[in-house]
Amino acid sequence: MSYLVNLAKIFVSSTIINNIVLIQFLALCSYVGLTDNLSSTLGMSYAVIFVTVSSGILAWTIDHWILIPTGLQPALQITAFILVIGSFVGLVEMYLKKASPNLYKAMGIYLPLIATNCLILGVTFINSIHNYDFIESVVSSFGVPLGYMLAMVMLAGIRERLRNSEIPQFFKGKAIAFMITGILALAFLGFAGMIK
Amino acid sequence: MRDIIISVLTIGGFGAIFGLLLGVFNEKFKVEEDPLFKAIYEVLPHGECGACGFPGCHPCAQAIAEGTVPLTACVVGGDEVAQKIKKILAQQKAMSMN
Amino acid sequence: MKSIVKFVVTLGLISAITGGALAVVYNITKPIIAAQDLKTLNEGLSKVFAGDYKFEKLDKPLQSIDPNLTIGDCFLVKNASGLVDGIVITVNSPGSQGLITMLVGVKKDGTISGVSILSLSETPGLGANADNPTYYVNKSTKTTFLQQFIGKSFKDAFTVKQDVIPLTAATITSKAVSLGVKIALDIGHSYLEEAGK
Amino acid sequence: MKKKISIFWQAIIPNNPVLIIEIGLCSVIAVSNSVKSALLMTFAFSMVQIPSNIIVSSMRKIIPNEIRVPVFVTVIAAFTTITALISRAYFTAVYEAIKLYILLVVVNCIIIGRAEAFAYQNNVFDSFIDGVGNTIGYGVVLLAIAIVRELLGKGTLAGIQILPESFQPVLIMVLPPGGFLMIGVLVGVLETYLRKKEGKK
Repeated sequence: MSYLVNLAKIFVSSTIINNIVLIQFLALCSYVGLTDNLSSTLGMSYAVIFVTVSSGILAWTIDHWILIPTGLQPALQITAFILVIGSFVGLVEMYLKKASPNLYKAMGIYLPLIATNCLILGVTFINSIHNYDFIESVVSSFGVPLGYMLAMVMLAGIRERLRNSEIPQFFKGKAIAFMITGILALAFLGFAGMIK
Repeated sequence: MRDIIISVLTIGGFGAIFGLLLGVFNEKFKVEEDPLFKAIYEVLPHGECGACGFPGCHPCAQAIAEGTVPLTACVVGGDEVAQKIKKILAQQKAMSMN
Repeated sequence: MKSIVKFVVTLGLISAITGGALAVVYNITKPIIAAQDLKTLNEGLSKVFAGDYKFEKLDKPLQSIDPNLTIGDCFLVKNASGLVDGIVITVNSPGSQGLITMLVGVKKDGTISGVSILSLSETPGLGANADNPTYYVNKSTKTTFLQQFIGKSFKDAFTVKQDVIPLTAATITSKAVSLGVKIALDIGHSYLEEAGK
Repeated sequence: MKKKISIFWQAIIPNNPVLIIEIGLCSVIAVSNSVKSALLMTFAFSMVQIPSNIIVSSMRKIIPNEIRVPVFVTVIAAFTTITALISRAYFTAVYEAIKLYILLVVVNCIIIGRAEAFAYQNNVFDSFIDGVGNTIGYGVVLLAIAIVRELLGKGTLAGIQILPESFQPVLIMVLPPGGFLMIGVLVGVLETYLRKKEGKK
C-alpha cells in the first residue's frame, strides 16, 4: 500500500509542488514564447508529454542497464540522454509535419527547441538523482510535463483575456507575460512544504 | 580500452538505431514541400526572432507563400529581403503563366 | 530507401565518434579526478572528526533506510589506542538540481561530530550557500549552515524551520541536507550500538 | 567587413537572444541574483557557445536537414562533457568556480537555437562571430539584471556592501520571481526603444 502512496506523492510533487516551470524554473524558453494562443500551447504540451515519457523510459533503461553497471555514467550520461531526446524530437517533427501541418507551422522554432528543452533533460536527471525505480520514473516522466501543461494553459488563458484589456504601451507583448509568470511563480511558492 | 568499446557501441548503437527509425519515419511521412515556400524560406534571415508575429521563419515563409501576409512581413530582413521575395514571386508567376 | 541508409550512417557514425571521444577523455582524466576526490575526501574526514584519528574503510557500505538516498563508503574512526570512537558515513541526498554528497561523522554517544559536503550542484547564491564558509545561519555565534548540526543527537527531529535553520530562499537544499544528515546519523548510531555490544 | 559587424551587432541588440528571441531564460532566472554568478555563467557559456557554433557550422554540409536536431544536440552535449572533464582534471580552480553553471549551460536553449538558426546556414567564421556576439548579448542582459537584483535583494554589489546596513533588502529580488519581473521590465525597455527607432525610420 505504501508503494502506491509513494507513487501518488511523486506524481503530486512533480505536477504541483515542484512544478518544473514555476518552482524549478526550467523550460521557460517555449513556455513564454508559445502561450500567446491556446491551440499551439496544447499542441506543444502533447508533444512535450510524448517526448518526455518515451525519453524517460528509454533513458532509465540505458542508465540502469548500461551506464551504471559499466561505471561510465559520469562520462556518457548527458550525451546518451540528449541523443535519445533529440531523436524523439526528430520523430515528432516528421510526424507533425505530415499529420497536422498547421500545428507544425504554429510551433515554428519551438519544436526543435524542445530537444534541449530544460524540462525533458531535467526529468531524466531528476529520475537519476532521486534513484527512482522504473515505475517511479515513469510516473515522474508523466507528472512533470503535466505540471508544465498546467502552467502553460494558465498563462495562455490569462494572456488571451489580456488581449482585450488595455495594457500600458511599455508592457505590450512579451513583457507582460514575464510579469504574469513572476506573479504565478509567487502563487505557486505557497504550495511549498505540502509534502513532508 | 574496455570503456571505449562499450561507449562506442552504446552511443553509436543508439545513434544508428535512431538513424534507422528517423529514416523510416521520413519515408513514411514524406511531405512534398511546395517549391515556392522553400525558395522564400531560403531567403529569410533565419533569425527566428518572431518580430513578424510568427514563432520562427518556417511559419512566416509559409504565410508569405500563401499570400496571407505582405511580402514585407519580415521586419528584420527589411527591404533587402522583400526585394528578393518579390523577384521569387515574379518568377513563379511568369512560370505559371506560360 | 537511400535516405534511410544516409541517416543510419551519419547519425550512427557521429554518435560512435562522440561516444569514443568521450570514453577516451574520460579514461585519461579519470585517474586525475580520482586523486583529487581522494584529497577532498581526506580533507573532509579530518574536518568531520578533528584530532589524530585513523579512518578505516568498511568493506561493504551500510544499508540505506530511505530508498531515495544512497549510502557511499563508511569509515570506522579509531583513536591512537585503536579503540573505535565513531563512524563517518558518506550519504548522497537528492537536492534541487543534483546530488548532494556529504560526510557525516557520528560519535559513539549518538551525536554528530561534524558534517562536510564533498560535492553539490545547487543554484549558485541560493542552495550553494550550504557549503559557503562565510554564510552564517546565526550571525551572532557565526555558525555556518553545516556547523549547526554539530552536537545534535539521533533523538532530534531534524525538521527545517524548527530545529534546523534553513538557507534563505533554498528550502529544497536545506531539507535535502538535513534529511541526509538524519539518515546517516540513524544508520551510524545503530551500527555503533551493535558494534559496541 | 560591414556584414561581419552587422552579424555581431545583430546578436547584441536587435536580435538579443534573451530579450528579443526570448531563449536561454532558464539560466538567466536561476543565475542572475548576483554579479559574481552572472560573470561566471557568461564565462562558462562562452566556453560552450563559441566552439559549438564552429563545430556545427563546419559539419553543416554533411548533415541532412531531417536529422539535424539529434546530431546537433549530441555533439553539443558531448563537447560540454569533454570540456567539463578536462577542466575538472587540469584546471581545477576554474572548474570549482564554474562547476555549478556547466549543467545550466548544457540545458541552455540559446546554443541549440543559434546552431539551428545560424550556424547551420553560415560559414565557420560568421558562426564564430555570431557565437561571440551572442555571448556578449547574453552576458550584458545577465549583468544588467544581476546588478539590479543584487543591489535590491542583498544591498551589495559583487559582494561589496553598497547600500547602508539600515536598508531592508527586498527578498523577492533574490528569489526567482524577481528575475521574471526584471526580465519583463528589460523587455519592455528594449521593445519601446526598437519601436521608437522603427517609428523614426
